[in-house]
Amino acid sequence: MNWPYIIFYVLAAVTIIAALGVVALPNIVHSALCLVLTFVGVAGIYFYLGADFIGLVQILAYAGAISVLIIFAIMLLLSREVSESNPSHGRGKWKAAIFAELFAFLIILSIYFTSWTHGIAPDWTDSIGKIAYMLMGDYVIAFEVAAVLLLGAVIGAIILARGEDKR
Amino acid sequence: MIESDFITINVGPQHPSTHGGLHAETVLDGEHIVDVKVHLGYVHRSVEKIAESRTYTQFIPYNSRLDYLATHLPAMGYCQAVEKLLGVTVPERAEYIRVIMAELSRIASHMLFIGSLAIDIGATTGLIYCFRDRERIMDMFEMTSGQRLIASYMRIGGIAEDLPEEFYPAVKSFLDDLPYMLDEYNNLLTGNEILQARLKNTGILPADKAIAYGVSGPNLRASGIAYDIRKAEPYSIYERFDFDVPIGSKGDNWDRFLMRIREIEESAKIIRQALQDLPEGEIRAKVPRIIKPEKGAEVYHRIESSKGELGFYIVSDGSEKPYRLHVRAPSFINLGVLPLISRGGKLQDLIANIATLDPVLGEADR
Amino acid sequence: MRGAETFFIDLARLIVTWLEKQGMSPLVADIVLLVIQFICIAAIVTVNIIILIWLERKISGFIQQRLGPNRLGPWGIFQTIADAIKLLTKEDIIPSQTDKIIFRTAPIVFIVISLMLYVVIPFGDGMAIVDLNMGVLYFISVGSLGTIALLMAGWGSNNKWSLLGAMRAVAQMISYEIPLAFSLLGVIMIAGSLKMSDIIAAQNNVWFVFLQPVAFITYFIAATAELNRGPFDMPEAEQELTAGAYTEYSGMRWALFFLAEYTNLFAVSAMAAVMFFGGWQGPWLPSWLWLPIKAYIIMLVFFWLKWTLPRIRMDHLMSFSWKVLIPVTLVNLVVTGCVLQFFK
Amino acid sequence: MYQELKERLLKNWDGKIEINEGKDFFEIITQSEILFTLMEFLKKEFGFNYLANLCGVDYGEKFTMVYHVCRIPENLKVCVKADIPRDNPEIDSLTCLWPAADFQEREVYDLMGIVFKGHPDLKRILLPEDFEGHPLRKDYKAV
Repeated sequence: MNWPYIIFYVLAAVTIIAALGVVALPNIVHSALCLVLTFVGVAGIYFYLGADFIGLVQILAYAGAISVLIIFAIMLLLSREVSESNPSHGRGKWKAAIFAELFAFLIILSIYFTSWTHGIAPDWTDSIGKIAYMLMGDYVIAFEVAAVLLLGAVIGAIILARGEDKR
Repeated sequence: MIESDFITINVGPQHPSTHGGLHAETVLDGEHIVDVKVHLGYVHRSVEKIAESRTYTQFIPYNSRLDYLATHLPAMGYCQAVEKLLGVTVPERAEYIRVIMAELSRIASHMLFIGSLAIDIGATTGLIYCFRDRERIMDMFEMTSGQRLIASYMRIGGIAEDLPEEFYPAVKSFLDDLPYMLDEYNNLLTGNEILQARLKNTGILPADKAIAYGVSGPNLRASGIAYDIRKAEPYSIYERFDFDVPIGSKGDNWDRFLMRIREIEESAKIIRQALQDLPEGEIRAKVPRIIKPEKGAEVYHRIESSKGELGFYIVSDGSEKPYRLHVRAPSFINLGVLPLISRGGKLQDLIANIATLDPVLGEADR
Repeated sequence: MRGAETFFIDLARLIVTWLEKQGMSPLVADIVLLVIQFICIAAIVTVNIIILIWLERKISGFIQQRLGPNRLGPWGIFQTIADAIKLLTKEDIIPSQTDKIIFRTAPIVFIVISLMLYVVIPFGDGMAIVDLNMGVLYFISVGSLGTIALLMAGWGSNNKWSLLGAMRAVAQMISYEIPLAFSLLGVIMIAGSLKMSDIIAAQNNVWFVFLQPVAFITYFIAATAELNRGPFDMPEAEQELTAGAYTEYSGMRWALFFLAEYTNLFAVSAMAAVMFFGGWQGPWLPSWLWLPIKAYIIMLVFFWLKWTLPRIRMDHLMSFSWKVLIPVTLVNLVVTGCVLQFFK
Repeated sequence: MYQELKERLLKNWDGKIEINEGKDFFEIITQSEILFTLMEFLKKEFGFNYLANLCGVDYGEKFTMVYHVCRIPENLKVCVKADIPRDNPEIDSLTCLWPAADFQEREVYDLMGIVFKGHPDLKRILLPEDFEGHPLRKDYKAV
């Protein structure tokens, strides 16, 4: 056991414990904050793997913006307990358990049957430049289409959220 | 669709921007104001009841504590009401000095208005500038009466003492510096883009609503009604002075703010004329030591205070104490319009609305 | 002169060689050096904040024609230290209805995040703790985490004012992160790198503030909003929200928020110096003096704005970000790209 | 103007009202039953749009409500007085004519104990809600 492994296991432990906290904690804001911790932990694993750009974007987009929006929505609803905020809470517990177990079984199967081979570590000193050239070169159409799609989603969300012209 | 809940917050009575013990129970939908309810009485001293157990002279100092920001105005109104009850004529010199003091009080009050409005919308520096200049008026009050904030300088039939020698240069240099002071306010506040965006088109009070709600003073004139008791029904010697009644157009916060700046100029005009014409002579009419108006006499006397129509309704039963004394407090009635102008605005507008309505809670609660 | 320039770098080298002589592996020695650097940063930040708070109070006094602190020490220079001692010895009040865990961790999270910003700031030639390959991106993404601390404070206080303050903070910071990042992109495009040292090297001949004036102005405005400073101090808003997210905080917990705000202020100003004013480059003086000097001058402008302008209204603030700043920064980006392509 | 007002008033309510001229305010002394219709008449017919002041006076055997109404900006002034029996202190609220009456009537209710019929929110305004008694009544004993 050497240093890098210890770092990895610490990051993994933080991520998993925080992820468990997201589903297990009774207070909805606590679970949302655990979600932030999960995102940060995942970002740490990205850094550990050398994908620093993805790691930073993970923090910027997920931990910094998306999770904050989730907490924002929770705060606007002003209910502290998960059971209060979700009317279907606790309904269909057993069905959920069965499906979760099926899913876990599938994952274990796929992990077991995949032949894990160690690839050669890529040269990652200039990952950002490569990403830039790929986004603006080979995949520019896909990139732009995704951007237009997101724009449409944002406009749609605004129109839906405004609802009837109340004011 | 998810419906969000309303939040009810209590703006005051412990709040930095409510000018004393005002309590505005505010229902918010996010930042939008759904409703405002005004609760009063946190500084109620039952002044009207106290008046019934004080002689007419003893009650004078209580007036200065009504509108403590324009200390001479309520005292002047009260003394004139009693004089009307008695039929006393005040000597010329006393009238002029009263007018000078009243207009200085008005300037002091309006300067405080500008300063507190500035700090209420976040411009901390504006407050200090206005207080620095208001300090000079306070110094002049100290010269004349020995008291800075709650001077009881007015007496029934005149004033307490003649002006001291050092008062004249002080008031002259103050009047000379006033344009520069106003320039400074205009540079710091009036011309400021953010301040204009905050005040323009917020807290709109249409003229008809303003009259129906009994709003008076600069707040009424900001809505475009040229009604100033100094002009409409001149008391004291106001008919001798040449001054304008500035009016606004829309009745929004911006108009109410500008109104104060322009009224400072008009008041300065009056003081200049009064100083020029100031006659020599007596400062107090012969008034009996024990004042006993005739039985059943009553009077409703109103003056244009810095906040609006300040009225005194006094009923006498022939004794040396008023039988009933009612103060028509402009701040009290002006506050009634706060829910109307705040509804539909933003939380930050509410703060600006309270500031531009310029309530003095000592007067509103009495 | 040469000795002064490399003083800190030589010191660091000395420590590492000494540690290695003691029998440590180079990796462990590096980690020890990192720890020392972090301690140094914490110390520098603390001293810096003491000076900053004193300076802000003096400057606000100057603007408002008052003296400012003037009792303790010459020109009241020890006032902040006295205040810090007072805050440290105050009773630690946690209101009974708060969410205790969140209430307690919020200030710590805030100060940790703001200290993390200092990791990539190059205090002098070769004096960044880590000269990250994508330092600018690191700065932006770690800076965006500060929102969470304010949210935690606002929610954990269980107070309506705090909640309103937190909601304002979130809306404001999320909206202003976008123009902040976009305005820095213009600089990055010219420098062709996200690395701080590359960006500074690219300003050898001309500061980017002259090549990217629009970007600098938008950065400055967005940074003011990100820092929650006046005229954008919505989340605190003493006059409306009675200190917003910080309403329930007192004593050292409140002081931690205060410290974090000033920590952020210096970090953002240093960032502006690096991105637009040539970083540590400058004649005569050693490089590790030039960056603080530039950052302080930028901070003076922040102080000046705060003590002059009224607070903007929340909806105006949002529409300004979405309708003015973001389009302007986008146009700036397009123009920069076209010009770069044209002169390539 | 005042002359016309006097004629119209006497035509409508002859015998029920008393008119005093020559004072500061044009004074109408009326009865509490017809107060509301009289006020409505003043507002609708003569445009008295501004309720300057209202207050109550405790005369021992009776209460008197005093209203000072103006028309602005012309500054026409009318003072209306109405007696109320002490054992049943009730009078019509003028809130629907002049919203300005809202706070002032609440104040009179609070301090004098006169009940205004038709007031939308007749609660104590200056004193705490659990306060007992009405301090401006002459028989109120201050401790």
